[in-house]
Amino acid sequence: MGRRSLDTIFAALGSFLLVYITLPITSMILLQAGDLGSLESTLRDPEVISALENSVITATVTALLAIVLGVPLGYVLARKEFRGKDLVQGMVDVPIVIPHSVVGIALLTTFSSSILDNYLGIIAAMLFVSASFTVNAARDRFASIDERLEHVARTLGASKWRTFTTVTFPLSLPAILSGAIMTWARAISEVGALLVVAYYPKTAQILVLDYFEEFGLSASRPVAVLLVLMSLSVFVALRWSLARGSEGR
Amino acid sequence: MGRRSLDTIFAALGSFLLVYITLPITSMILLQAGDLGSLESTLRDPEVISALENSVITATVTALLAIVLGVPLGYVLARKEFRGKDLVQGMVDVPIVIPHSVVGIALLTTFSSSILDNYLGIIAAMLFVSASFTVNAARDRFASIDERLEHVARTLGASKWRTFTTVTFPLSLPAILSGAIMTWARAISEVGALLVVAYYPKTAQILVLDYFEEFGLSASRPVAVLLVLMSLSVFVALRWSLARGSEGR
Amino acid sequence: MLEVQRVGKRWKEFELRDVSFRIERREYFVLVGPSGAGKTLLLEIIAGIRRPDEGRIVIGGKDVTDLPPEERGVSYVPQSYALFPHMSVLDNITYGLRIRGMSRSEAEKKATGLVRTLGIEHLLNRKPHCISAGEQQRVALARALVVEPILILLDEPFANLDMRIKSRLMSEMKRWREELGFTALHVTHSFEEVMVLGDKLGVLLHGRLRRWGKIGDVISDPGDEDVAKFLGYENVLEGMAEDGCLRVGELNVILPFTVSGKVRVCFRPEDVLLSVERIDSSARNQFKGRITEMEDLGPLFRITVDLDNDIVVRSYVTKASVLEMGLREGSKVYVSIKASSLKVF
Amino acid sequence: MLEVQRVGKRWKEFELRDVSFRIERREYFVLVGPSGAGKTLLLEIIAGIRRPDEGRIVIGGKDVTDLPPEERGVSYVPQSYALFPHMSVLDNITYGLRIRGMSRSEAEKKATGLVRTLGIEHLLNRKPHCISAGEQQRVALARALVVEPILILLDEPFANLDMRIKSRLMSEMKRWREELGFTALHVTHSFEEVMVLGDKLGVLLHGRLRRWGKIGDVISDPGDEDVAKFLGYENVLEGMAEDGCLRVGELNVILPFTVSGKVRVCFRPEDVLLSVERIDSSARNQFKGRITEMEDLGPLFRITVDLDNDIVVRSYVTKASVLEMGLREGSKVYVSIKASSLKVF
Repeated sequence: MGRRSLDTIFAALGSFLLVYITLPITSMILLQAGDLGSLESTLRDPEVISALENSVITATVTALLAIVLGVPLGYVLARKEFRGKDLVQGMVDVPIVIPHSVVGIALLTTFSSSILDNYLGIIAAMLFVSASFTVNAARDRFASIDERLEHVARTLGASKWRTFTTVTFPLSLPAILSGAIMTWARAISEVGALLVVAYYPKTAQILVLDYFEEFGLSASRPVAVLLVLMSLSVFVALRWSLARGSEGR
Repeated sequence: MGRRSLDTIFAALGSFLLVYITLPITSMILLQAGDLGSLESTLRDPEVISALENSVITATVTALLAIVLGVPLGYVLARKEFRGKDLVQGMVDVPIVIPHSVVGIALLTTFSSSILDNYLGIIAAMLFVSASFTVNAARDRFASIDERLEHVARTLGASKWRTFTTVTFPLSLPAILSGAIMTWARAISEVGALLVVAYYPKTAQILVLDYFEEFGLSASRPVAVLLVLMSLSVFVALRWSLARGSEGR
Repeated sequence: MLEVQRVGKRWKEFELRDVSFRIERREYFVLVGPSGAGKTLLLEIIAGIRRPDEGRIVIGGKDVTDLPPEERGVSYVPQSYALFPHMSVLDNITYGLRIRGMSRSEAEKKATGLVRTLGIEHLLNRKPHCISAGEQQRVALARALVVEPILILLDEPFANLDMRIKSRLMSEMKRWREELGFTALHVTHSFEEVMVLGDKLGVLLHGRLRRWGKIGDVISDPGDEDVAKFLGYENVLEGMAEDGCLRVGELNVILPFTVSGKVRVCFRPEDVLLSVERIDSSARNQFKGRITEMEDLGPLFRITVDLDNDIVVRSYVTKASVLEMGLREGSKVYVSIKASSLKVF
Repeated sequence: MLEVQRVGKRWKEFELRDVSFRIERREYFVLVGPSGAGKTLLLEIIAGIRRPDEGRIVIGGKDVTDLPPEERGVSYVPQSYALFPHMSVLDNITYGLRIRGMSRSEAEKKATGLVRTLGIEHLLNRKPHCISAGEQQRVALARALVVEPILILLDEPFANLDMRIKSRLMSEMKRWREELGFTALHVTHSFEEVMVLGDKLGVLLHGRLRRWGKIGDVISDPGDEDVAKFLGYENVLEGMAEDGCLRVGELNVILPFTVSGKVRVCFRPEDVLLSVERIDSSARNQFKGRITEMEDLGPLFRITVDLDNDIVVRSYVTKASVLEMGLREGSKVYVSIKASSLKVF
């Protein structure tokens, strides 16, 4: 009869994809673990350190900008009804589908040399491709908050502002931070748009490419491993805090 | 009192982000619309045509692979309880946070020359960064299907397989296709990993970069506009069919 | 037909313990219990959707505990009906036949009679979300019955319907049941459904089947207080109605409405008036009897009166009345029941 | 205190039309209606959360129709209470005081008395999801009352509680209300809450306030059939209870339980027995009266009997009984009510 065959085949197909996703990352890390010397010397390379710094600083600024600009947009999308709301929601998601090199061309076409090869350019490219994570996270959370909490606060004497700052925002903060961390991770993963807009100041994700092209695979690997460990630890911390947060409810 | 100030400020901040996202794309397209001649000659450039073909073919193969491998995984994640399920779900989302150049390094480290500069390499890189869209879309849809539909089918004589093929899969197909289209769009947007794994055969997103570096901004713009129009039309079609689908319920 | 043998199961917040009962061929068994009692879980175990932790399920003499749902010959109609939303009503109904390899035209032919009986011919080309809840219920019933199951499981089939449709569909269900002669296990929390439809009654409280048997037997002897409390209606008479009168043995009970055929009549103990002498009042039903039991409930007495022919009626009477009338076990009394307080099923 | 003047509003599937009523200071107004009647929408309009399409809201003599919620002085307790999940119970209660600029310690001092009255001292440091539904209700009430609102709006405050807690909390609410003397508008679909708590009653059906006024007035004269049907209990007596007896004017009604103080007693028309002669039965309450109205309801008559002192009792009697006893308007009859069928509030 083979009535468990569906489960078995699905588990097999699903496992294939899982292995495909995890194998490259782990094998790269494990390979590097066998060569701690080069990892250590990479960590002493001032070019690498400065590139990592550039990556972290620009991604962090991007995440903060995404909060300042994205949370209000998420609130409007969650709470207000207006004509063209679907269109606006569509526009928020557009950056996900634009080829990264095209993002760079479009930004450069629009803002020209003011963003060419400077920090502003890095942040501009990162914000474009990553802001939607924060907007969508904030929107989903705002939409899930019982509006009656806000109504009660209003009847108890709080203005719209006080209601937002004392009730809505504190309740949404964990979700907004999760979204911002996704924005951070997406920002630090960007390469294609940076190649066009801001090859310099050099970020770590560009440096990986640089080393690969100049010195080959094994030279680029230590930087790649450092970068992936950083991204993964942020990601794991995010998952963990999310899981804890949902337990607390 | 300014009791509408919250709404006003939020609308202003939100609009800023919207403008920031839409302005570069539209201004690039509009600028190109003023120069239809170069767009036309670009469309006759055999290198461009072959690059566009390469992009579309590899992204399509990637989307199909994502369906074959991702749908079973989505089903298992939606329907089964097992130890380490959270971990598996986390692994599915890992590619979103890995810097794209690192993805290329990791893939090349693992599969070495077998994926270097060939179609397989392009698809390998694309699948890695984009499969999670299909997996998550399938999982969410499967999870939202009332299990009692499956129970009824079983009691009416359908095996697990027949239940999946006659009830679960047809009901999920629109959502799975949406996920696959997101996978397609994400695949065609990838640049960083391709630069490492498969600069050749040249895809359109790489060609944009190529033209930019060799001939400058204005030379790369026509290809960028073609690519963005292609991505956007797919994205708009997706949104539209999604909206229609949810009306039908 | 169906034998449930000492079934136990923990699942989520539900727990079944040591559940055993039998349903005979063509019987309509109604299982009542409050929400959370584990009724749906029990149906799912019988259907084969979940495995019991212990106990056996025997259907048509065959132990099916280890068989998957598709090999049990049991149809299942979940609450809210679970019609396949991507199929037309007709494709829903013929699904079970087509899955067995029957051709579409053959399957449609086979469904014709049932579709006509259930009065859903005009819906066949519609999608399930375009028909009303009452119509959905009939379609789900057709889909379940067309495969000629050994047993049909009905989970709260009337819960999604509003009051007016509900009572109409209940009497139609009674008619279909007589016409089609299926064997059913119907779970509900509504006592009304028991009275209208049931042959047998089971009472499931906190995961245990506290009492089961013929409806009259269970109601007149609930076994323990929880069951009695849950059942509420303590007086049930069953007989043949004609011309606004119900014949129960040698008694003639006057009814508030004109009904005919086999009916059941319920009334609450507080609607029963006791008197020492025959009284002349608006209570149309007055019978002689003898007090066989007096139970002290605090401010009230629960008094059991035996009429002729083993018919037993219970009444709540205040302490002061008991003293004043000098009632005690063995006293001869008149029992008056206002026709307007009778509930007829 | 509160005047609602010809308020109309369409919102989603709800619609209010031409709703007008008044609540006086320290009154407890209960608005009943089936679900979907627009009760919550009306509360939201009074609270200032939604603007009416037409009509005015006047609170304490001031037209507040154009004021935002924070400037109305009306507290709102939504269904399920909407406690702030990220604040402790104490912070929930003092929220309204702190938002007005009161220091934390001052606010906590101010809340002390109310917290004690409501019996929630032991919960102050807990989070709302760690306390029971009944406790949540009290915390929500404290949060709403501590700001000394002109009016408190209660949306189905007992809907989330199970039966046993519900009746206890209802009588506590009655006590708090007497102790704290607040003015309340309470919406519900449960008639029991009206009887226990209300001074005035409004009946909202399909978005229209069909009838409002003192409870006894509304029930004894529902105005139209829909309201009467919705109210169900057609007989209400109100008086002072002592030693198991209720004095209503010059009548003495014997009660099934020992209660004392001002109470209301309800009973259904089908529990009222009419007779031409005084009868000797277990019905303890027997009064003389005169039939003033006979209404033909098909198989039954609805008969209105005037006892002494304007007390009116309604009874359902079958046609056959009416003929047999020769009842007509003006007939003198005895009315018997079994004490055990009385519902005391």
